[in-house]
Amino acid sequence: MPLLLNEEQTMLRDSARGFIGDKAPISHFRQLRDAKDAAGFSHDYWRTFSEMGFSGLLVPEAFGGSGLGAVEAGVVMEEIGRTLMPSPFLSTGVLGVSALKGGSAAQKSEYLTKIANGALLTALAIDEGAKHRPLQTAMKAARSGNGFKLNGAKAFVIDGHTADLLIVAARSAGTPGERDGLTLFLVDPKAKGIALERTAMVDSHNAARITFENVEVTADSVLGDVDQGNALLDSVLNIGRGAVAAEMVGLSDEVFGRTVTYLKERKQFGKLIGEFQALQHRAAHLYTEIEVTRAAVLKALQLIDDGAPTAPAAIAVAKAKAGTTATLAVQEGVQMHGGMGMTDQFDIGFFMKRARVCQELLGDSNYHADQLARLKNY
Amino acid sequence: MPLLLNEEQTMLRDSARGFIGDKAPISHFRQLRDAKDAAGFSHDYWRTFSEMGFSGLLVPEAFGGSGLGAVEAGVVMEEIGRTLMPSPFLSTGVLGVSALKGGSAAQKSEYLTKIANGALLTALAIDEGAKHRPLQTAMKAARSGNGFKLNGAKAFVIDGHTADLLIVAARSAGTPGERDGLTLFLVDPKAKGIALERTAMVDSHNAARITFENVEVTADSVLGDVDQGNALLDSVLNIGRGAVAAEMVGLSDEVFGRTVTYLKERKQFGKLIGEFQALQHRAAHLYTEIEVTRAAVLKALQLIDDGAPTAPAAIAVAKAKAGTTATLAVQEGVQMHGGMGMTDQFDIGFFMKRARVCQELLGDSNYHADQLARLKNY
Amino acid sequence: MSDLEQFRSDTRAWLEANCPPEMRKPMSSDEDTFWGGRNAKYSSEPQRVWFERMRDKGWTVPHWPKEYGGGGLDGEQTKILRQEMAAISARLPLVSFGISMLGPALLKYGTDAQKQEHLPKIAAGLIRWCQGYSEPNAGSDLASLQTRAESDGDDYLITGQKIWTSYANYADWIFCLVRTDASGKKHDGISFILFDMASKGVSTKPILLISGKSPFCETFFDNVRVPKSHVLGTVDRGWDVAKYLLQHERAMISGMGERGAGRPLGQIAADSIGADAQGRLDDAMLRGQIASFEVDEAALACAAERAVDLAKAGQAHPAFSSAMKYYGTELNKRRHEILMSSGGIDALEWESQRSHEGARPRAWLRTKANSIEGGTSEVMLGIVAKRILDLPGA
Amino acid sequence: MSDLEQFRSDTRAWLEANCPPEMRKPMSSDEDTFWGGRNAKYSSEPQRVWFERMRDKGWTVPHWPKEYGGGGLDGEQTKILRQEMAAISARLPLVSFGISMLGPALLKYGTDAQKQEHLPKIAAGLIRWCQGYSEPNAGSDLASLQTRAESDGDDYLITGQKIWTSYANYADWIFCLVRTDASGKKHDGISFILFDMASKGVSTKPILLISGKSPFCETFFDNVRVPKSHVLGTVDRGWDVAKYLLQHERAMISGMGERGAGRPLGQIAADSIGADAQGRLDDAMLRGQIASFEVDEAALACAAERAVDLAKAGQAHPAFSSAMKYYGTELNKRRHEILMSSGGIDALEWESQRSHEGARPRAWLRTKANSIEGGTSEVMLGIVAKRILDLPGA
Repeated sequence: MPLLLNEEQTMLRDSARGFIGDKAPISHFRQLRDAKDAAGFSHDYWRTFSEMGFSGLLVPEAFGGSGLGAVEAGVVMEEIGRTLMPSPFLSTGVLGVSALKGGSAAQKSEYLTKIANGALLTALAIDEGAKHRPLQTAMKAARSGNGFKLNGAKAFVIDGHTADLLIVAARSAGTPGERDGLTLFLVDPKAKGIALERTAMVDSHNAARITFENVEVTADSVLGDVDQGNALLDSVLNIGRGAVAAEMVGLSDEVFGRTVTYLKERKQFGKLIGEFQALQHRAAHLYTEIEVTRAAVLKALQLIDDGAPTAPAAIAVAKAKAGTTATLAVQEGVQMHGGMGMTDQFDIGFFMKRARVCQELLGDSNYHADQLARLKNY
Repeated sequence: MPLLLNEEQTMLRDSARGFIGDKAPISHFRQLRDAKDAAGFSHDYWRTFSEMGFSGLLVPEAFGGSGLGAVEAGVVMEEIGRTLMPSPFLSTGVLGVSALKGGSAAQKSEYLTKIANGALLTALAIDEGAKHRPLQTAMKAARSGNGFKLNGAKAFVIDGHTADLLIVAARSAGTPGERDGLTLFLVDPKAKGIALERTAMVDSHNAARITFENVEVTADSVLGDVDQGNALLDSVLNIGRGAVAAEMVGLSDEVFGRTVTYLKERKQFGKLIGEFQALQHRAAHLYTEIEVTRAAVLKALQLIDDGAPTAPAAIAVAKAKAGTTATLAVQEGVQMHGGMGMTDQFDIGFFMKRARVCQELLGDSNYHADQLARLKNY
Repeated sequence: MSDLEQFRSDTRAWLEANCPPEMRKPMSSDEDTFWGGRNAKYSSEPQRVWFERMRDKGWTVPHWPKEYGGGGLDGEQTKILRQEMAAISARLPLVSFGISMLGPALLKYGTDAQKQEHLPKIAAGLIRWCQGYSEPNAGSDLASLQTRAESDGDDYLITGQKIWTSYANYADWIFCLVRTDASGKKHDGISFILFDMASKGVSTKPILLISGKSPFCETFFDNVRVPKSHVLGTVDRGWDVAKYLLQHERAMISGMGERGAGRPLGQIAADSIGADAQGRLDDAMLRGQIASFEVDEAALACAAERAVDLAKAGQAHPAFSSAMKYYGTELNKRRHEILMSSGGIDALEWESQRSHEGARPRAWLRTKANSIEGGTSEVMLGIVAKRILDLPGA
Repeated sequence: MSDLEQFRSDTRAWLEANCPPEMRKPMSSDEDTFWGGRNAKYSSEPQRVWFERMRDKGWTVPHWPKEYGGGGLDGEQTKILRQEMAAISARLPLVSFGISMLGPALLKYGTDAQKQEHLPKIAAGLIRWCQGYSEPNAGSDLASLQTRAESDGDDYLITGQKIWTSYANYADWIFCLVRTDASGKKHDGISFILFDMASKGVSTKPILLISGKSPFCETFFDNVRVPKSHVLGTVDRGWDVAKYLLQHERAMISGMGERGAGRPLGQIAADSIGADAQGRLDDAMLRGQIASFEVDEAALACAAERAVDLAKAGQAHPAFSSAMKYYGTELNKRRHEILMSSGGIDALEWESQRSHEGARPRAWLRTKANSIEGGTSEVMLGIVAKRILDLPGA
């Protein structure tokens, strides 16, 4: 398969870019932020996303979705990255759908259909400590009657405060660090014992901290197999990582484009600053990094869709690389914009803030480089 | 104490620079290399070094030396770094003297006097594996009668093939990795059971591989305390590291100076290449790195002379920093010289080769950054 | 005991007796800095006590002459005072651009009358100053500034706009670059002038930054009347004063990377991330990055110490502060990137009490200006290339 | 089964049957490369067998037309052949600048006669070519070359000096840039010409490199007589041919960073350094550097794959090969720095048998030329800035 978008994917990109660029340019994000919007995203636009088939992009056609794959999800994420449009697409359309696809026939039919209709929002609750370490999950799921009792705390739950359904990783056996013993649960966020705090984040996107105190769930709420949730979780996290990497490609490309434009406009010392060779070389280097990253991310998404055994390594490469490239892009973007880049009035700072969050999200560049080394046995 | 050379140290520098620059410019090194000289250095110049008080620079005045310190040793090493003069100054004048100063009155009086006179050459045999890991010393020193029997192999023994006396670290107790159980021995390189191979190195300087098979040494040959050699070894290695760091400062400074000169001479595209801003910025960055490194190295050497408890951390900083700076300096030097930098006819390549060896010598930048982290408890 | 040893022991004893315990902790928020000025506010009683005691010794500006309210200390004594203050983590009693920037320029270029008028008020924290250099079209290319001062008898009438004026909205007076002659080359015809921010025609507008804070303003001058006697140095030669002052500013900013005495970054990271069985930070990749950073940071601290010693010995290159400014600010940015990575998820919070209102991410974003303000890294490297390396056409 | 699937299975079977086991190992020394030419030497019998079998299939140049001795494969088939060869680690049967550099230029710019004369001999490994581009004063600034070709009836008389001529001392023919007109701008008046190295007036002198090897020569022309019919493309427009060819060369060099299939660097390092109880390389700092490198290397391999696909789809920017050349060569230098660090003390040996005559350090030093030859990294970045980013004055 060529490492390019095919015709359908290109059309999808154009349609996503058309809608997002038109309806949700970065000023849309700025408005939501300044208004301290309660939801943090536009429900109207999510409805449109659902009408355009984006909310159900990954939902099998049998459940009313488009039945598309990781590459297509990446296409949409890249466009979201360009305008930083706040949207439940990642939490619901990518992570939620991917998790629920591992569920029972009943779960799939109930939830996937609703997601495709834009009628259900989900959030994945994984992280507990300061860094993404899914195997270190310590949250307890103790057997209780026919079901389980959940105790523990989750942080960095993306879109947690607007979710209708939480997908929670907890330890039904074993100790933190072990592969076995993890189970995924579907939990009603209004259940007794749940306390949810919306976290105001540096990037003004949505996340929540959630504590679980003796939260009772039935056996039906188990997603996938008890104690064996790790394989499903891995695949959910990997598609999520690929999606976030694609967002970072869009973000990097957008920052870079704005910076190159600025280099061609701003004069100092009687010259356009883009005439200074030191800046030219740095811009050319950054361009190359972005193109190299774009290829690595597309490759990883294609391998996921192929179900290739090399997909996990490719995802580690993609997420690690996208993180360092986005970091470089926003740093160069702010520096080359000079003082103006430091102002809230300019948009460049938004990208820097979002890039930082995307770095941490589902494992930073260090985490994924370490994963690559582990996969390669050294 | 100001972080500058004082008047005496400045005079010492001028006299070292005068002699080395005059008698042993880099063409001296080239001659020795091309002739595949058996000693690999000039015995005549070592005699002059002794007459100038350099061989006994660190030897106490009571034993006929100058009684100077680490800063002064660094001053000489920096000048050696500028012309890559092959000399036993490091192996004998720095490492040998520092080790022997930890010996008994008899050992000191016998050996230090000879070194000051230029009549004895020593070599320190530490490394065994591919990387410098003194605590991992595995070479066995088994008690045997009144003395010990040595078994094992050493590599990267600087000036090993011309030494009159080997100073050997061996394990008289404990297992590799432990602090205790190391003992230093004075060993005659002609002793039965020793096989010595001169190693041809990338930098055409001298090193040897030495194997020890049932080599018998008497109790008198122990330098310092049995099983407690680690403290003495640490202090010997630290002054050696400071000295090598100083050599790297000299080397970096020299490469940089030659490169800046070339930038002012070579024309391409109708301009001096030094007019290209991208090269200007890289040169300015490298200049700053070298100056920062120079300060760090001088500080570490001063702290050694002060006997400060912070000296080990400062040495870790100095050796780590000098290694990365020298690496950058030679890489930029070769690249900015273009094709000419790749030729054997130009001297720049010699500095690249020597810098690589200096990196490994007594621990590379990674080793010392790791040491710093350990010293800082993280 | 030598005189210096005596001075050290006296100083230590005095500090021990006079520095309130509350003033011996690292500053944790903007409130902890005392800036002085007409509307000076103490955030606490110990802050007031500490300031007044130090002021009375002349130690807000220990190396200034006593006649101007300084301590009259020589270089060695000043260094000892700093060391002894650092040893007990004593805070600076007064922070002001009057001390760090204008003061050195006044001492060098001021008339007796100017020194008498301004220096004592700076030393005593009575007047808070701001700096009017940059303009919207004169950033890195500062000399292309266009704020003009038109002669009107014994006065100038000043009209124009400045930007990036730090705390202009709190400042009492401004030292300012204006164009007194537009006929010649851009570096000529600039004058360095001082005036009261309460003058008619001065207005300020804070600039909201990406950190969510507003330490800088846009500052507007509309026919502000300023006596010609307020020019510092020679009329039309203000660029010399500005350059002199920028060197001081750069030397100061370069110090931001120094933090030898603080808690090791790796331990700060371990607070969030934890340690492994051998006590090593439980993120081997990050640990390596931190250790490499700490090597550079420690080396920079040595270079800063050496720069001071070289200056004292008269061996310093005047442009060396540009190299240090470049290196120090780039390092400080790296430090805060590491702090963000160390804090991980927790360091992403922006408003909670738990995160001290996002202190860590806001500080991180603030550092991004380090390599822009006071001369960009690119300008600093250009200065080194030209003035130190003498590269052609630099 | 689709045609391509059929082709893949046939190819796999043929390779399995025809590639000698000795030819399925990574090359470990210069000897393992077969260069062809008038004085061709096979270093082993399997090398000869493998070459001849591949030559007979036209697979020394699988994508060239069959009439010129090629395999006549299309892009997809060529890719499949490469993949199947990689899968069994099959060596290239013939390496030559005729294939990688001159061939594409001949195919695009050559007359029928020129193609008929030269291409089959390249495909069959009968003639070994070298490239005469750089001169002592025309390195990065290649267009300032001064070797002149003076008209003399139907011939040119060529006089001048080339440098960095790879293996000129072993080459049979040279493709060479010469100045046929010195009156205009430097990019005009250059012609691309082919001639026999056995011609009267040609001499070569190997250049000793820091690696201790001499892959390059200085090459001297003293009134070398060459028929005018040997010009490739239009007289005085040789710069177009050179640029076209350089793009191919850069695309090829950029591939040096790709090594997806090889043994992971971290395992190579563990051979020397060992692993800890968890199986991780026992040097945490180096392990981190290796992992970061392998991220970049894997990403570059994707970019190289994508570049080919973009080219096939007609969506490639013609200057993209410069970006790839820059990135690939810088990565390859980093790879060899890591290999040196991984080898530690053992990698410092220069002459022993144990070290295969210093194979590792010599290879390391060789890579330092990667970012110089075929256009320096600085020139590549300049091309990207100008032609892709359209930055002013680049």
